[in-house]
This record gives sequence, structure tokens and C-alpha cells, in this order.
Amino acid sequence: MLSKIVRTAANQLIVFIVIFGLYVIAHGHLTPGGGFQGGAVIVSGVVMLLVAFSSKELKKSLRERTLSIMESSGALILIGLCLAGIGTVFAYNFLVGTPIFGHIPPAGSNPGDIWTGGVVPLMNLAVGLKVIAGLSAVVLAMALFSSGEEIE
Amino acid sequence: MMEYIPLNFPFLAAALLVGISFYILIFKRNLIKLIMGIAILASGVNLFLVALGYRAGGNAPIYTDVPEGPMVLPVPQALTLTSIVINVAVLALMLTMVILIYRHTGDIDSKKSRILKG
Amino acid sequence: MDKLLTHSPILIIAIPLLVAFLTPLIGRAGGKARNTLVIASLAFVEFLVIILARDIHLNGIHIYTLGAIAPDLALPGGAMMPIRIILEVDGMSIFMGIIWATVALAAATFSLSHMARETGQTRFYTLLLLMVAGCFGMIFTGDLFNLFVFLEIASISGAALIAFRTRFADAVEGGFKYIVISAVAGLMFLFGVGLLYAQYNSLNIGFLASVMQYSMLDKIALTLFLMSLTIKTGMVPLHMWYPDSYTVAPANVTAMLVITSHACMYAVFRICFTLYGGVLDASVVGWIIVIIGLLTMFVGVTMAVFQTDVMRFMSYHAISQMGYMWMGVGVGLAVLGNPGALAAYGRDAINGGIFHILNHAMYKPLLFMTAGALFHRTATRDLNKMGGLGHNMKFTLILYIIGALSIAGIPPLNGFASKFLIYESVYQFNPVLAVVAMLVSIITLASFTKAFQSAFTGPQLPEYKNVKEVPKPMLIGMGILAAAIIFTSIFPGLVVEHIVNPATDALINQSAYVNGIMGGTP
Amino acid sequence: MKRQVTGLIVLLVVVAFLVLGVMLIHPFGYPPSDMDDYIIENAQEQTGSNNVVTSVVFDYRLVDTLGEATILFTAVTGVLLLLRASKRREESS
Repeated sequence: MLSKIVRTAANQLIVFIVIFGLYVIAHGHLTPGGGFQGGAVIVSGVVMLLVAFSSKELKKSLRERTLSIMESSGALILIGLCLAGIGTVFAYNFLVGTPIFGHIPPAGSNPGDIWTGGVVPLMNLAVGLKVIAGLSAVVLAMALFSSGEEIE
Repeated sequence: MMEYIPLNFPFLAAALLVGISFYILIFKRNLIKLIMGIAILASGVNLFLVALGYRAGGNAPIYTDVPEGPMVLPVPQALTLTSIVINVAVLALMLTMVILIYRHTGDIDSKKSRILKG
Repeated sequence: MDKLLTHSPILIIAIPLLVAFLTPLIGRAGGKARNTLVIASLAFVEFLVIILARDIHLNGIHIYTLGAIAPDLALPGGAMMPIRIILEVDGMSIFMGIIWATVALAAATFSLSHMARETGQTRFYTLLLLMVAGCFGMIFTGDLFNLFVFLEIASISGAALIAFRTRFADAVEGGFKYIVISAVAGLMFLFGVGLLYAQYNSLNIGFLASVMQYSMLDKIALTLFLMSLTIKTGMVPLHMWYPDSYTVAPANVTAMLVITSHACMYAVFRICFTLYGGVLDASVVGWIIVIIGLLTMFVGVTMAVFQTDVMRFMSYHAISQMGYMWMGVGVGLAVLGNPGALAAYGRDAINGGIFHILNHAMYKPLLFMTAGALFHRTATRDLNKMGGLGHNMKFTLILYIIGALSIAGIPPLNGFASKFLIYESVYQFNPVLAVVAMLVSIITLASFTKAFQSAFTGPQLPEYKNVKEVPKPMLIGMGILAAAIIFTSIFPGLVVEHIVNPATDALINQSAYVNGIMGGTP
Repeated sequence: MKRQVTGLIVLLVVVAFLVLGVMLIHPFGYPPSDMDDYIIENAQEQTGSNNVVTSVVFDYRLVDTLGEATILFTAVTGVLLLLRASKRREESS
């Protein structure tokens, strides 16, 4: 556990890191970024917390079981969205043209509309969830193991 | 527009990164260094892939407020993204195994191990 | 039913994936529910593979364009090349698919009791299903980058499963060795894919085959592919990792890993015959493959003779047997450009090689599982410490005999049928090769007899007096494979005609594969 | 010593091979681009996504991404599996 200054600063910074990560995930179909990148940003925040507090402290708020469930559900949403298109073909983008995320942007340069992309934004969210949970679980498990703590 | 580059320097850089990693893989016996070698190999291949898609004077292939002009190729970027994530996964698993090997043998030098020798 | 058939190529990959993602959640509900789900899903996959195989033999190549507006729309309107990932299942792919589905089902059944005393079973089954999905992806995909992705899924899950018994240091080290080798091989493969992409701006195997020029760059890419896949298959100059990793894994995992290396071998054949088929310098590459096969065969069996660890002993035999397949198919490849020789013996050589894949994929997992059964009861892998186990483990004994006779190529069993095809055709190509192949076969028989004696016969050792027969699920798992061996032995003609011949045709007839993708062009 | 020499030869061959390979590729910045041009032109209309890279990742090559997510899942499961079992070893010993 590091000094009080570091801990307080980390506590404040994590909010901004998470918000930025969520922004990158949510705007993946409009701006550079996406589920993997945004997820990695948020996990970097988790690593910062891990450094600032000890893995023992972090284990209380980030349970391994919760992370595991989160990861599985992210993966299930992803493959579920792929399977949902199977009326046409597996992995078919079935939401283009529908009211949900179905707007089609004007061809060429445009300012961007959040309700576009069909299943793409949903997939970004699912992948983001999966990456956050998965990488946090790995980092946490390694840290706990190295310090001789119990892992579920 | 950029000038024509006669020597494919970015590709050459990627090939040299791969060369460096092979040097590490062949001559270094420390497991952590071995993992670093693989990380460098992965970077070399990723650099190679993403350099394949560059188009002289191109913009990023994103239509949100894009200036006029050609766009660089999107597929190599997608492939690189996939490849990066794959390598993160491989490295995570390798590091876990090294932690375990260290727990068992108290050493991360592959010369000391019966199986990893050779 | 029609819809199921249309979508079966992707369902075969997606169902194990879906169940793998579900397993961590179901696993909390209890072991029984989880095991039932795993076995049921694998059985369903086996069923899908069989109906798909039937359809392919009736109607030819099956195309599935992922994410398009229709499954068979390989080329979207206005494009001259495939844009999306396409699954292309032909005779050869489905041949591998049948093998993989059967072995996976048998290995999973075997795991039910073999793993019953271990912790972390939920994660074990998750990884097992991921490996199943990865290998199916490798053999069904028609896209080079997709092949790389699925190759990595199979490697990573394989490495984690090898290291499953983390309480033994050598298990972790074997897993580490496997993942290092896989990572290097995978990245070299990816570099080769990059070279091809740079030249033709496509990743689709069928399209690349239709525009392939065999320029210097293509040759370099081919060398990279062959190098990386030779490493992954465990062929001789680079075979040292193979026994190290396969020995320490749980036996059911080793049984599946054997098929994973067959899938890498499938990738070699796919690349040589289909991707480069039209333009390849067939005799040179064919000879290279034949020589690698010959060396592998010989070195593998020579090393096996000296082993006392039963799993290690069988791993070296697995290497040696794989040499036969390379030799058979390599001879066929060497005469690919010569229609006379191809008809005279080349086709038979490929037939023999491919038939041997089928046979090897049945008896080698069976033998590994019997070794696992011995380990299950005696907790040792050392042949010198075993003895007299035949008294108490009668079924295991019988299953071992079936496998051993088959691997040695004793006449009534299927190993003989495929080896005979190889000897006969290879003899016409080059007599020396055939002689070496027969010699290797004799040594194989001798060493398996020796292993049999030290494990099963002899007086009952006092420490194994109370050894019981292994539990039923393990016997069922082994029994599935033994039944397959016996079926193939009794009806070799039937199997060759309906399963092996279509696979050979698919390899030789490259234009069918290309037309499957490019047929829609005006 | 013998090992070092063999290693050096292998290394030099591999590097020479790769350098030769990359020198033969199209000049940097001028790639052939039939497939990518199709994607750049049609991505907005077919997937509705402004970001073409994302539309490749999540639409044209979605199964690669599914595989990639699966690999991550595999690695996480593998890491947790390996770190789990060793705990039991410590308890039992």
C-alpha cells in the first residue's frame, strides 16, 4: 500500500480513467477506438488502483467470481449477437435499417450520429465488458498469487 | 504526397525486429528474456502488418469529419488489432507459467530445467 | 432440417464456443449439469458433422459466407474478390471433421472419471470445448488469417490443458514449451499471411489460389508456412518439444493434442495442394515432404525404443507414425504434375496417407487413453515399475491389444490396410522408401510387444494387488475408439470409398475448391 | 560452442530470408487495394458505421473478432486454472 497522497490521487483519477474508457467504448463506431481499446484503458485504471492499494484491499471490492460472471456474459452477448443474425447468416448485421442503431450515415465525410452502426456499438459494449473483466481478473490473480494470497 | 521510398524502410524495420527476436530466442536462456523475445517478434509482425496498409498521404479510414483525400487500407489495421490482442493473451499465459515454474524450481533459467533445456 | 444443414458449418464451430462460454455459469450449479451439457453438446456436434458429411458427398463443396445476405454469396455484388470470411468445407475438411468430432467425444467421456478427483474441472471443460471449437475452425475455414486465429485458440487452450496438473513441475514446463513453440510458429505463419496479403490484397485461400503466380515472394511465404506448420506438427528437425509436452499432459488431453497436430498437418496439405496447387514446383516440395516424413518415421521409432515412460514412449511413436502420412501424401504431391504417375500410384499414395491419418487418429488416442488408465490406477508412468496389471484390468488390456496391433500394422486390423497402401504405392515411386517404412513398422511392433509385457503380463506385483478396473466412462471413451478401429478393420473398402476417396479427390482437384469461391463471377 | 555456431547460422539465414522478402514487397505507401477499396466505399452503406476499421472488425471480419475475444477468454480461463491448482498443492503439502 502506497502513501496517502498516492491513494487519494488514485481515487480521484480512476473516475476520469473510467469515463474516458467508457467514451472510447461507446463511440467506437464513430471515432478511433472500440471495445478492446476502451477496455484496456479501464484496466489500466484497475492496475493503477492495484499499485496504489494492495491486492488484498482491491480483492474486497473486485470479487473474482463477479469478474468471471461478467466475462462470461460479455462473451455470451457477443456470440448471442452473432447467432441472432442466423435468420439470414451467422454474424449478419441485422440491425441496419431498424430504429435501434439502424440509421445509415450520409456517404462521405459527416459529423457522426450515435444511432448508426447496427450491431457494431452493441458488440463494442460486449467486448468492452469482456476485456475489462478478463484482464482485471488476470492482473488481480497474478498479483494475489505473487503475494501468496488465496484465489478462488 | 510523400516521395517514393526506394528501400522499403518500414518493412525492413519490421524484418529487423523479427531478426532481433530470433537472436534472443536462440541465444538467451532466461525465461523472462525468452518472453521478451516473443513480445518483440509480435511487435515486428504487427508493425509489418500495419505498414502494409499505408497509402501515401492517406487519412485514417474514419468518415467522421474526414478531410478530403485517399484513405489508408482498413483491413491491415483490423488484422493488427486482432493480432495484438492474441499476443496479449499469449503473454499473459506465458507469464503465469513462468511464475509457476519459479514457484516450483526457484529459478527461471532454462538450463537448469530438464525439459526446457534444448 | 434444411436450415440446420445450411448453417451447420458455423454451428459446428459456434456450439462448442457457446457452451464453453456458458460452462463457467453452469459450473456453479453443479458438476452433473455441467458434464451433461458438455457431453450433449459434443454429441450434437458429432451429429451435425455426420449430416454435413453426407451432404458434401452428395452435393459437393459447402460454402458459408459469414455475415453476408445469403450463405452461398461468396462474391458480393460489384466485387471481383471475396470480402468477407468464408468457411469452405470440402471432402478433406469434413474428413478431418469426422475424426475430430469422434475423438473429442471419446476424450470428453474419458475425462468424466479421469478428471473426477481434480480441482478446477469447470475451467478444464471450458478449455476443452474451446480447443474443440478452435480445431474445427482450423479445418473448416477458407481464410488464411482466420486459420491463424483458430490455430492460436487451439494452441493456447492446449498449452493451458497441458499444464493442468500444476502440482508437477514438469507439467508446467511442458505447457510453457508448447506455448513458446506455438507462439513462434503462429507469428511466422502470420508473417507469411502478411506477405501474401501484400501481394494480392486478399486473404481468401480460394481467391489467392486463382491468382497465385509463384513469384519469389510467394516462395518465401510458402517456406514460412511450411516452417511454422512443421514446427507445430512436430516433424523431425524440430520435434524435440513434442514428447516433452505430450508426456506431461493428462492422457485425455494428449489424445486431443494428437489430432491438433493432425489439423496442422491438414493445413500443410491445404496450403501445398490447394493454395499453391496450380503453380507449385510439385516435385521439389513433394520430395522435401517425403524426406521429412522419412526422417521423422525413423528418428521417432528409434527414440521410442529406449523410453521407459509409457506416455513418452507413445509420443515418440506418434511422431514416427506421422512420418507415414507425410510420406504417402508427399509421394502423391511429388507426382502431382505427372498425370500418368498420379493415376498409376500417386493417387493410391495419397489415399494411403489420408487413410493412415484416420487410423492413427483412432488408435493413437486409444493408446494414450490406455496409458492414462494405467496412470489412473497406478499413479506412475514408468513402465519398469508396472507389471502384472493384466490380471485386474482385463478391459484395458484388451483395448491396449487392439490399439497396439493396429499401430504395428498386423493384418486384420486397419493399420495394416493403410500401411499396405502406402508400401505398395511408395515402392513404385522409390523402393528404398518402402523398405525403410516396413523396417520402421517392424520396430514398432517389437517395441509395443515389449511395453505390453512390462505393463500387463508377468506376476502380480504386491503394490498393485488391489488395483481395480477403471470406471465405466473411461471404458466407454476408449470403447468408442476401439469400435471405430474394429469397424474400419472389417469394412476397409467401405471407409475408403465413402470417407477417404472424397478427401483425396478434394486435395487433388484444386479447381473445385477455387470454383467454390470464384464460380459466381460472370 | 557448436550450438552457438548453429544458432548463428540459423539466425543469419532467417534474417537474410526475411530481408529479401520484405525488399520484394510493393513500394511502401502504394499497396494494391481492390478489396480494401470496396470496403472503404461500401462500409458506410452496408454497416452504417463511420469508422471503417470498426466496421471491418465487427462486420466484415466479425468471426476473427469472435475468435480474438475467445482467445482472450481462453487465456483468462487458463491463467485462473493454473493459479488455482497450485493453491491446492500448497494446502496439501
